[in-house]
Amino acid sequence: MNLALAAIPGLPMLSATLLILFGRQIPRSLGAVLGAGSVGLSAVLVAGQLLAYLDTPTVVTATLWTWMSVADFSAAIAFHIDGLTVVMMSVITGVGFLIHVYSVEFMWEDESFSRYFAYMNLFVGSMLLLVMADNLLLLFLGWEGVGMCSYLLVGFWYKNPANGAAARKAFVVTRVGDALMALGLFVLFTDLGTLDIQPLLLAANLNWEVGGTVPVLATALLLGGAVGKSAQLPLHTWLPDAMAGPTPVSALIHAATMVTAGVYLVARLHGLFLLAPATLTAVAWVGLATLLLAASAALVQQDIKRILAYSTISQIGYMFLALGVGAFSFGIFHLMTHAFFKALLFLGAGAVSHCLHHELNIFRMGGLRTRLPVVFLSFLIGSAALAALPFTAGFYSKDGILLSAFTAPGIGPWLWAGGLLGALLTSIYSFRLLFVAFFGEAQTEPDRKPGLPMAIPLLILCALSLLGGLISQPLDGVLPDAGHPQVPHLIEWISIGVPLLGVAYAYYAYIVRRPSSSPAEAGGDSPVEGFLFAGWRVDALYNLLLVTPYRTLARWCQGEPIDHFYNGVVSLNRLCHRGLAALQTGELRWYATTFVIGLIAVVAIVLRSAP
Amino acid sequence: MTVLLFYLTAALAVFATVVALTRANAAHALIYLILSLLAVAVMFFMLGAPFAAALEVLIYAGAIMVLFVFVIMMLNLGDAGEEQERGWLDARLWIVPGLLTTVLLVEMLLVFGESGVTTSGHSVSPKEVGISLYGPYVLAVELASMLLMAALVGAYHVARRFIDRPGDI
Amino acid sequence: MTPSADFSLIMPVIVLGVGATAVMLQVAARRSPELTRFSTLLVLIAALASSVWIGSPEPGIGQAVTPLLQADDMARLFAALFCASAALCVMLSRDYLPGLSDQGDEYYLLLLLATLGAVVLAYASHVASLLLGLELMSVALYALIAYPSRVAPAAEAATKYLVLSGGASATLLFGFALLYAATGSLAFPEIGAGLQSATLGSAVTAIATVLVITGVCFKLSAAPFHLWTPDVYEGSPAPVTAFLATVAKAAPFVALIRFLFDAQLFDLPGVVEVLGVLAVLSMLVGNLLALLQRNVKRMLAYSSIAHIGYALIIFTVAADPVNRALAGEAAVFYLVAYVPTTIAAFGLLALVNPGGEGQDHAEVQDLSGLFWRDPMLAILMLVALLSLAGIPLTAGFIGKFYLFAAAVSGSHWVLLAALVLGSAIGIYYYLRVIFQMSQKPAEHELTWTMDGGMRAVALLLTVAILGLGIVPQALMEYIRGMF
Amino acid sequence: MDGLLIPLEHVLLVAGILFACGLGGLMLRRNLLFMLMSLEVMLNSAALAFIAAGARWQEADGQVMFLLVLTVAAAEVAVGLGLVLQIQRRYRTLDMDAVTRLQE
Repeated sequence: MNLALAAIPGLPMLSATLLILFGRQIPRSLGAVLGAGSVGLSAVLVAGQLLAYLDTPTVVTATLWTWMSVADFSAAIAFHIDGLTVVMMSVITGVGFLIHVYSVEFMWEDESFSRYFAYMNLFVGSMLLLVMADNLLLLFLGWEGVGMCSYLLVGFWYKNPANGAAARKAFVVTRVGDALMALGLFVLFTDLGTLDIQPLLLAANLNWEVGGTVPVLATALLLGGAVGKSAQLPLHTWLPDAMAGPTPVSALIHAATMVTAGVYLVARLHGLFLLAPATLTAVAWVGLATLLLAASAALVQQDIKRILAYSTISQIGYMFLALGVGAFSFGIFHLMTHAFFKALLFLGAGAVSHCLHHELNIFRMGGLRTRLPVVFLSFLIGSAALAALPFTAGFYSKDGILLSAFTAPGIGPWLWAGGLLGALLTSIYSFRLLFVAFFGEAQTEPDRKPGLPMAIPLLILCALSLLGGLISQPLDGVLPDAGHPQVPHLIEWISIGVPLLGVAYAYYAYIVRRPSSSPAEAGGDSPVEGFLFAGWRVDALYNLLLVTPYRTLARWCQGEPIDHFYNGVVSLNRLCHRGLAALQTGELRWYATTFVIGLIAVVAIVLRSAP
Repeated sequence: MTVLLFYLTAALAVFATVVALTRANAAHALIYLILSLLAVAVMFFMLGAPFAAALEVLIYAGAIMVLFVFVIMMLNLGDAGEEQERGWLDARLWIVPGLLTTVLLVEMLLVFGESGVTTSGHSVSPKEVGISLYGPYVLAVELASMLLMAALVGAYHVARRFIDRPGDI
Repeated sequence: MTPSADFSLIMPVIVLGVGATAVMLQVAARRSPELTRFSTLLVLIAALASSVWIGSPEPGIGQAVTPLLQADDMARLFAALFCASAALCVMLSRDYLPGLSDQGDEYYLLLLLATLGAVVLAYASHVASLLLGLELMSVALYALIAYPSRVAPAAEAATKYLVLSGGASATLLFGFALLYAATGSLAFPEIGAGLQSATLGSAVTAIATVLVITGVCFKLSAAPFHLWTPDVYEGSPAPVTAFLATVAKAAPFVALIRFLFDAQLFDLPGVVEVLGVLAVLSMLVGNLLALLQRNVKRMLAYSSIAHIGYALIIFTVAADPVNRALAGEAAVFYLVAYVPTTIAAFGLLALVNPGGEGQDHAEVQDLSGLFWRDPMLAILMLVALLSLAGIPLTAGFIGKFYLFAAAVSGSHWVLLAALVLGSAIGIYYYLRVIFQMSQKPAEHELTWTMDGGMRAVALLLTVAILGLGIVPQALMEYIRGMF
Repeated sequence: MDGLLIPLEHVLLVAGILFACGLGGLMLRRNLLFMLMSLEVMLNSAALAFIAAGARWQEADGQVMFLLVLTVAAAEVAVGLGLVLQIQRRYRTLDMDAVTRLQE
C-alpha cells in the first residue's frame, strides 16, 4: 500500500532523474516513453486509489519514513489521502498525462527534448508531493519544487534573454508569496507546536478563538503564499509573462495545476480559515477583484496565450471567490473543470501555433475553422465551457459559485453581481477569440495538421470539458458544505442568461461588424483599450511604485559620496576579507607568532574568569 | 644542599637553551642544546627517574642531536651563512617575540602559586617502568613502533636525492 | 599487571596495523604501485568490514580495551568512516599519482599509516593513545604532503605544517602534563574524577585544559590557529588535501569530544568561553576569507575552517548537562555528514589535473561550463556544494539543522547569530562556484580522466550525501544510542 | 638514589620557561634548522613536565609518557630534517621568510 502510494510521485521523479543523468545518451523515443509513461503509470495508480476511495471512502495516512527528529522537532515523509487529495491527484496525473502525450509531438523537434521531459516529470512529482503531503513541511517542499520547475520551464528556451527575464520575474514575484507563507508556517509551528496538518487543525480548533489575532495573522500569511502561487491580486503580474515557456507547459503548470495550488492550500486548511472570518472575506474580495481585472484585460489582448493567461487568472479568481464565501467544494469543482477546459484551450492554442509558423496573434489568424477542424472543435467546446454556457462542465461549477456567492450573508448580492459581470466579460472575450481566429478570412495558411499524439488528448479533453460537470466529487466529509444553494429562480435564470448575452455581443462585434483590419500592435486605439491591454497597467504601476523608486534609490546611493547602505554591507565584508587575507603572508614565523598570540589570548580568557 | 643543586641545574638548562636558540652558528647552537639536554637529564635523575635520565642522554642528546649534526654537515653552510644568520638576528626582530614570550611567562607566573605539593622524593625504577610499558601500555608500544615506521618511510622518501631536472618547480 | 582485554573489539586498529606491516614487507619484496595500491585498498576494506561487523559487547556502552582505547559505537562508526574515506583517497590517487615522477609505493603505505592514526584517535580515551594517534597521523601526513619531491611548494607546505603542528603537539603535551600533575591520571574519565581532589588549583587545570584544546584546535584549524590551512591545502597533492580536510579534521574532533565529554571539564573556569570564542571566530573568519577567494583549493580550505567553527558550537551547548547528549549527537552527525561532502568537493579537484606534477592550481573560473561538459561530475560537485552550503535534502542541511537545534535548546544566541551570518556569507561563495559551472566553457580547458570505476565512486558519494539528507533518521537513531 | 622533595610548581615553572623559550625561538628564528631545534626544546619541556608529574604521584606513567614524547620528537625531527634538505635543494635557502610561494 505504502509502496503504491510512494510510487505515485516517485515514478515521475525517478524518470526525471534518469532523464537528467542520461538525457544525452537516451534516444528521443525512449525519452518520450519514459517521460509520458511514468506519468501514465502514476495516473493508473491514482485511478486505483480513486476507485478504492469511491468504493469505500476511508482516509488513508501513510508514513513512509521519518525524515528526521531532532530535539522537539520531528518531520515525517507522510501522505494523507482523502477525497480532496484523490480529486487533486486525478486532475494532476490525468490532465498531466494527456499533456505529456501531446508534448511528444509538440516538442519532438526541440533539441532539448529530454531536458523538457525531465523538468515536466519533476514538476508532476513535486505537485503530487504537494497535494499528498500530510504535513506542511512536505507540502512546502512540493510548493518550492513546483516553483523551481516553473522557473526552469518558463525559461526553457533560455537562449532568448526575454524568456530568462520572464522566468526571473515569475520566480521573484512568487518568492514574495513563498516568503509570506514560510512566515505563516513559522507562526503556526510556534503557536501550535506542530506542522502535521490533521493535528494542526485539531489543535487550532481547541486553542484558537474565532477571529483571534493569531488565526487572522497566520491565515493572512498563508493567503499571501496562496496569492503568489495562484497569481491573484496583487501578485498576479508574473503569469502573463510566464507564457514565454512552451505552450504545453502553460497548459499544465500555468493553467491546470500549479497555479491552483493556492486554492488547494486554502481548501486543505479550511479549518484554519473558518476560524478567521476576516481572512476568508479577504479571500472573497481578492478573488472578485482579480477576476474582474483579469477578465477586462483579457478583452483586448491579441496574443492568444496572453488571452488565456488572463483568463486563467480570472478563473482562479472565481475559485477564490468560492473559497471566500465558504463554498469550498464548488471551488474545488471549478478547479477540476477549469483544469479540463483550460488545458484544452491551451493545447488548442499550442496546436494553432504549431501548425501556423508559431503565430500567436489572433488577428493574423482567421478562417481556421475549416483548415484545422479538430482544433476548432476544441476551441468551440473549450470556449463554451469557459463562458459557462449551459450543459458544459464550466456551467455547473461556475453557476454553483455564483449562486453560493449570492447566499453569502451581508455582502452576497454584491459578490454575485461582480461575479456576474465577470461572467459576461468572460463569454465576450472567449468568443471574441473564437470568432476572430477561426472565422472570417484566413490571414495565414497552416503548414501542417496536428498528428495523433496531439489530436487524441484534445479530443479526450473535449469530452471532459463537455461532460466533466456531471462528475460528482467525493468530497463529502472532507470539506464542509451546505449542498446546493437555495436562491430565487430569477437569480438562477439571470446567472444562466448573462453568458449567452455575452456570446451574442461577441457575435455582433466580431462576426457581423468584423473589423476590417487588425488593430494597432500596442493594443487598441482608445485609451481605455490601451489601459485594459496593459492589464490595468499594474505592471506600470509596480514599475512606478516599486521598481523605479528602488532603482532611483540604488542610483542615488551610487552617486552618494558619503555612505551607501546597500554597498555598505558588501564593502564591510570585502574589507574584512581583505584585512584577514592580508594576514595570510605565507611567512612561517608570522604564523607561529599568531599561534602564540592566540595562545596568550586563550590563557588570558581563562585567567580572567578564574577565581 | 642537593635541592640547591637542582635549582642550579635548572638555571643551567634554561641558560643553555636561551643561548642555543640565539646563536648564529648552528654547530655552536647544537653544543649548547646538548648541554641543555644533559642538564635536563640530571634533573630527571634528581626527580627520581633514572631510566628517563638515561634515555634523555642516549636518545635525545645522543641520537637525535647527531641527526642534526649530520644535516648541518650535509648542508655545509660555512661562514657566509653565519654572517647572514647574524644579520637575521637584528635587534628589531627581537621585539615582538621577546614581548610575547614575556607575556606568556607572566601569565604562567600568575597561575603557578604555591600549593605546598612537592615531588614524592621516591625513585621509580626502570623495572616498574618496564612492567608498566608491557602491561597497560602495551598498545602504546606497538603504536609507537608504527609511528617510527611512518617516520622512517616518510624521511626516506622526503630526503631522497633526485637528479634535478629542468622541468622542476 | 597483564591486561586481559578483548582485542577483537579493536579489530580495525589491529587490521590496519598488521596490514601496514604487511604492505611494507610487500613493498620491500616487490615495488609495484599497482600492487601496493591494491593491497592498501584490501587492508582498508578489511578494516572497514571489521569495524562494521565486529560490534561492541553492549551497544552504546562500549568497553575499555586496556586503559588506552575505548571500544564503543562512536569509535566503530568513525573507524568505518575513516577507512572508507581513506579508500576513496586511494581511489582518487590512482589517476593522480602517475602524473608525478615519484613512485607510489611509499605513498600508499603512508596513507595507510595516517589512517591507522586517525582510527586510533577514534578509539582514544587516554593521553598516550591520543598523542600517538595524532602524531602517527601527522607524521605520515608530513611525508604525504611533501610527496611530489620535484615540486617546491609541496616541500614548503609540509615544512609549514610540520613546524606549526609540532608546536601545537608540544602545547597539547604540556597541557596534558599539567593535567597529570594536577589529577594524577592520564585516562580521560579518571582525569575528570581526579579533578575533585586536584591539588594544583582550578586555574592550573583550566589552563592545562585550554592548552590541550589549543593543540587540538590547531589541528582542526580553528581560528585564530588557522593561518597554515590554506597554504598547506594548496601545496599538497589534491588527494592528500582531501584526506587533510576530512579524516585529519574529524579524527582530532572525535578525540576532543571524547576528552571533554569523558573528563567533564566544562565546569573549569573559562574553558567554555574559550571554545565559544574559537567557534565564533572560525565561523566568521573562515567564511569571510573564502568570500572572494579565486583558487578553489584555498576557498575550500577556508570553508573547512568555517565548518569546524560550526561544529565547535556543540561544546558550548554541552556545557549544560541537560543538553549534553543532544550536543554530542549533533557533533557526530555533523562530522559524518561533513566527511563525504568534503571528499566529494576535493575529489573533483583531484580528478581535474591541469599541470601534472602536482600542480593542481584550479581557479573558480576554470570550472566554467562543467555542467555542459561533464554533467555527472557537475552534479556531484553541485550536490557537494549545496551540502556544504546547508541546502535542504542534503546531508549538510541535516547536520546544520542539528547544530541549530542544539544551539536553540541551549539558548546560545550569539553562537546562533554567528552560525546564521556565516551560513549566509557561505551561500554566496558556494553559489558563485555553481554559477560558474553553468557558464560558457572556459577558454583554456581543464582536462580530466574519469573511467567507469571513478564514475561509480562519484555516484556513490552523491547518493551518500543525498541519502543522508533524505533518510537521515536511521543514522540519527544509531548516534542517539551513543550518548 | 632517591629523588628530591622539590615543590612541584617549581619544576613545572622550569618546564614552562623552557616551553616559552622554545616558542620564542620559533617566532624569532628565520632559519629552519633553528626552528626545529626550538621544537625539540618545546617537546623536551613537555617531557620534563611529565617526569615532574610522575615524580609527584610516584608512578611509572610519567616516565612512560616521557618515552612516548621521545618517540614523537624523534619521528618529527627525522621527517623535519628530511624536509630541511628538500627546502635547501628547492629554494637554495633555509630562510623561512623567503620560502613563501604559498600565500594569499
